[in-house]
Amino acid sequence: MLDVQKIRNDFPILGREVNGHPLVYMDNAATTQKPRQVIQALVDYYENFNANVHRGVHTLSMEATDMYEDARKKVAKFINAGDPDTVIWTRNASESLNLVAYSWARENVESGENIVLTPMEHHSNLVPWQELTREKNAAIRYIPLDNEGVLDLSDIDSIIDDRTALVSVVHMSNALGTVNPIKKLCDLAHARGAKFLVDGAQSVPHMVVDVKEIDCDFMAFSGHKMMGPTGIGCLYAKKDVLEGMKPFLTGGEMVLEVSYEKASWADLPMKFEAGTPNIADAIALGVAVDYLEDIGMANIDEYERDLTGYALNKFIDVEEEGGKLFGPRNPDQRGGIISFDTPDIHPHDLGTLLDQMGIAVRTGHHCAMPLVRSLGVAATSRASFYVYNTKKEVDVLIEGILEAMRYFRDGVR
Amino acid sequence: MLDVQKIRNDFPILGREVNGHPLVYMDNAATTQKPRQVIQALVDYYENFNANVHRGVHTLSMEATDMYEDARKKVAKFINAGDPDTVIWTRNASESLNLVAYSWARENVESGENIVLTPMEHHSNLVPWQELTREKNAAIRYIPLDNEGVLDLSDIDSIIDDRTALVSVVHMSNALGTVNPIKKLCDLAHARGAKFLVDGAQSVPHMVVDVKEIDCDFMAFSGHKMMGPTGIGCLYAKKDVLEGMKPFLTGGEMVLEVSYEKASWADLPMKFEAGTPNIADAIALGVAVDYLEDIGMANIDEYERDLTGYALNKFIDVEEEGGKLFGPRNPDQRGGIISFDTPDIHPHDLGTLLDQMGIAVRTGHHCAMPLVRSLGVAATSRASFYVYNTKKEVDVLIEGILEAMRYFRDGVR
Amino acid sequence: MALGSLNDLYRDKVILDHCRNPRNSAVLDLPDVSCEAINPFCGDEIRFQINLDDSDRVREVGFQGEGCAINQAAGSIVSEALNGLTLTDVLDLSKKFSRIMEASLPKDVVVADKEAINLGELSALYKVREFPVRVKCALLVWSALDSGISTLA
Amino acid sequence: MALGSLNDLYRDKVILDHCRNPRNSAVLDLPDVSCEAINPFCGDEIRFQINLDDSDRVREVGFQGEGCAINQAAGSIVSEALNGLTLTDVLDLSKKFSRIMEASLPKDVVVADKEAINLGELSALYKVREFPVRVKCALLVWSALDSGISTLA
Ligand SMILES: Cc1ncc(COP(=O)(O)O)c(C=O)c1O
Ligand SMILES: Cc1ncc(COP(=O)(O)O)c(C=O)c1O
Repeated sequence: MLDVQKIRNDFPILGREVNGHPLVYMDNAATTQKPRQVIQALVDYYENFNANVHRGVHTLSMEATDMYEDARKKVAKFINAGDPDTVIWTRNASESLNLVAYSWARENVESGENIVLTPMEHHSNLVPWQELTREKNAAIRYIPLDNEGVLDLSDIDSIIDDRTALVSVVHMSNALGTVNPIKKLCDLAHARGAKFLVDGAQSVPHMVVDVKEIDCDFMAFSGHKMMGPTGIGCLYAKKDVLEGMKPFLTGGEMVLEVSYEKASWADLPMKFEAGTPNIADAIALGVAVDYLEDIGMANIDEYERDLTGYALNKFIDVEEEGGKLFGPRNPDQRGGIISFDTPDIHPHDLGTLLDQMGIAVRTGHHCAMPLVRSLGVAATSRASFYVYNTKKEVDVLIEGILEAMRYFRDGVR
Repeated sequence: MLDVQKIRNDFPILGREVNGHPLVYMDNAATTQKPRQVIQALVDYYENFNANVHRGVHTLSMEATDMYEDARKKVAKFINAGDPDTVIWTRNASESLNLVAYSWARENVESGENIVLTPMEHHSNLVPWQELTREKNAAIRYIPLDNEGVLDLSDIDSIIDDRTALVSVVHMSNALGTVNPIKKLCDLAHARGAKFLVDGAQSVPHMVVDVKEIDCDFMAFSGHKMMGPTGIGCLYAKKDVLEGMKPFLTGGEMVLEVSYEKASWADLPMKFEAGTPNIADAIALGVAVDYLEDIGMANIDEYERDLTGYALNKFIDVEEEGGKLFGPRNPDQRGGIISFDTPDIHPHDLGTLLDQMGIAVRTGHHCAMPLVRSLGVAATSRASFYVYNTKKEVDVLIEGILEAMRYFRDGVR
Repeated sequence: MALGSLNDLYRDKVILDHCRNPRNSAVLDLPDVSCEAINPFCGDEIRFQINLDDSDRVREVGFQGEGCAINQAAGSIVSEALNGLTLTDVLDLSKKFSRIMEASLPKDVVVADKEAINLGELSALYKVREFPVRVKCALLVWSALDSGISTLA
Repeated sequence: MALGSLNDLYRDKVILDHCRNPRNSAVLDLPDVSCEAINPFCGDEIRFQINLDDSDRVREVGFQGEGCAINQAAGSIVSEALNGLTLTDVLDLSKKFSRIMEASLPKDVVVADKEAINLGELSALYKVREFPVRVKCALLVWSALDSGISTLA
């Protein structure tokens, strides 16, 4: 089984105190902490290998290139992409999604067509499509939600139709925790000739994700949410799709030949990687992937499911005080994200009080503003777990919420 | 005066051996090495402060946000931008240039207008304009070069004209070392109502660059070429210009409000920063700026000029063996980049032989393919200096080139 | 327990009072000045209506808001503090308050500490400074007023 | 001095000979197969023309190239090695050569070491493996041939 204490020891920041209390970090859906192996990879790279890649005949450049391309291979293997050239480095999931909007959708979505989303999309999988559909005079359609925040597919055949160019769906909602039936939606999209995009920002870090099995055309995710550094993300896409796309950013090494009049493009993956890439962080993300695979993604999934089940049970205490949980109750339909509202105390005040106790949660709209509004609130409080969180920390969280509610009731309200 | 040995001690990688020889790193125009202060900043951040910025009420998030925004202030001060909001974080200079092409030029360049470049532009300040002008049915014009690789402005009034939308010029050429008369070109552009963009990728790291004094509308540069980490770059632009631009990447925190139908944009700088930014590397770039300012940019400039003068003198030995120097001879018109051709030995073979002696130089077209072709060669060899290089290293370089030329003559040719 | 250590922000009498009984909550019809602001990061919203008297001084204020306790208290306290001020006075007060709340250089903080004492009930909000992330909750009211008044000019 | 330690790549007799006296450098008119490749990273270029005999075997080759010594030597050596092969043989040889040059798993390297010995003059190019960055200089000729032959099919 999974030795959480051993894992925790790999994360220097978890030894930190906040406001006189041991840090209880439950803001993992925003970004995760990094094990020392990942931090050390950055140090190693800069102290021993740093050079620009792909262009040099000297030793450092060669070594840096090898390490950099090895990292790509690791990520490709991690999501079962097959060919490493189908993994494009970006800054983050948001850039990956924009890349698809600019390079694929601009050329492939036509007036009168539609793009199908869910109401629980992160702004990054929503706003690019609003811009695109406005420009193209195309439409956005939303698959409805039931009142637990689960997709209602009863009418799906009239939503995804022959004029659907793209179905783009978050795998796990960062605002509700809902896990969507990605495989099924992908099949429905393909049956209508639409492309299928998975926003894997919250799923790739927490569960076994296999792009071949899903058969998705695109998948976007971020390194910083999976123990990797900030500044590195990925776009996976099927090879023929990438080959048919025009470049996004141009310049640097993404060319084959350039004259004063025009340019032709390099092969994959470089065609989509203009300028000096984020070499160090790509390499460190490779090390994060090693770290995750050492634990085992199935083990992480199982551990977090158990922890979430425990937290949902405990949360009943908060509900008895009037607290309201968002998202599905059924642990099979959700990941380790507890998004909730507390009566009489605004999420921001709750966040400040919990922070006084060393507990880091996120409060706000979680970049899913329209969804959160549709829940009837302007903001929610959200605790999100990773494999280094413990049941003891869940206890501290629940106690903290209850304490803050009491404190506020006695005082402000 | 500047204590180079002390500076060298701050760069762990400079203690490394390559192929049994002390590393002589002269590939600084591709990317520079990092002082331990910068590396340590990454470690500190990840071990103590790591959190997502801007969105959290908890302590880590607050601290991370402060550090991240402080770094922006440092960079703004470094280039004398005034308002920190005019500094946009990007991945690298290439992304900065593409941002201008997508968000400003797409909306502002019209059919029949022209964009003025120089023939020595890096692909990143060339290909985006080729794409844009093709799309807009606009033209690219090139300011001619004299045979030393210096801009010939004799006919400039017919090149920059009333139909010029943008003049975009590299401050220091990475392929020739030429330093262009940016201020003068900026005035000429503005006199014709054109916007002016400076590609500062090679100048900002090596000399005092003051965007207010230049009065440029845009400036692009990369952190990794100025002792900062890979994965972080900047776009400076005048505030009113940025305010008039539409966003580039969308999603994440770059919005003010989002409904299911549409979005409105956040204020600067966030309007241009979609998704989780490269927090750690931005902070570390701030530390690199501290480091550079501690030495003093004027001191760095002076030191490198002296070193380059020394190298140009020494290079006469290579010229006597038939070597050919590209770019201006006059040290006042160039920076610390020695780009050259050697008879009988191809740059790649030279690069391999120098690497055997521990000397890292770059060989190829330096992402300025049309320029290098116009020099009558397919590739050049390029040694590029930074403040940690020494005259002794220059001696090793020149000896190495001569040795390689002799070796090759006796052998292959 | 844990919250024993909490700074007394949420226990401050003035803040407590304004949170429990927000002042001037009625919406004014056809006001001379009307303005609003939202903080997209937290969804806080604030709306003001202002009526002026013959000498162009604030005579009547309406304030409605949604959001955290600090935002609510700030709106209510400010709605009272505006009374009798000219619109120029309001802008000046806004500048002063922001400066005080955002002072960061040690010497500026010393000045801010002093100035904060003389702000009447507004002083209570000065405690928010100890929670820098929340300062914007106390400033949202002012950005509403700033934008509303400057569109008039 | 320093280069004393250099691996004998640039001193190899076969490579030296082909660099100094490139074979088959004449351009063939109206060839049965014509192809080229460039390596954008270094500007190296390679062009081949091939004529076949009645039984579709390589009868005559033209090779011209620009670039580094390795690229030049490879072009010249390969221009001779093609003689008498069918186009399918050429593709097979190309595959085999790339596999040998790019072997990286230890067990594959052992096999490659063995196979390399039996490649005639091509074996000389195997030394390039010690400079991994330069391997593509030795492979450019093959990508020219691969692309030229596969467009025929
Ligand atoms: C003059 C110039 N412009 C632009 C760039 C592009 O910089 P980056 O690769 O960091 O995007 C470079 C660096 O190679 C350069 O030298
Ligand atoms: C579901 C989802 N999609 C996309 C994103 C955007 O990720 P990033 O901010 O790394 O671009 C996030 C993270 O906030 C997310 O949770």
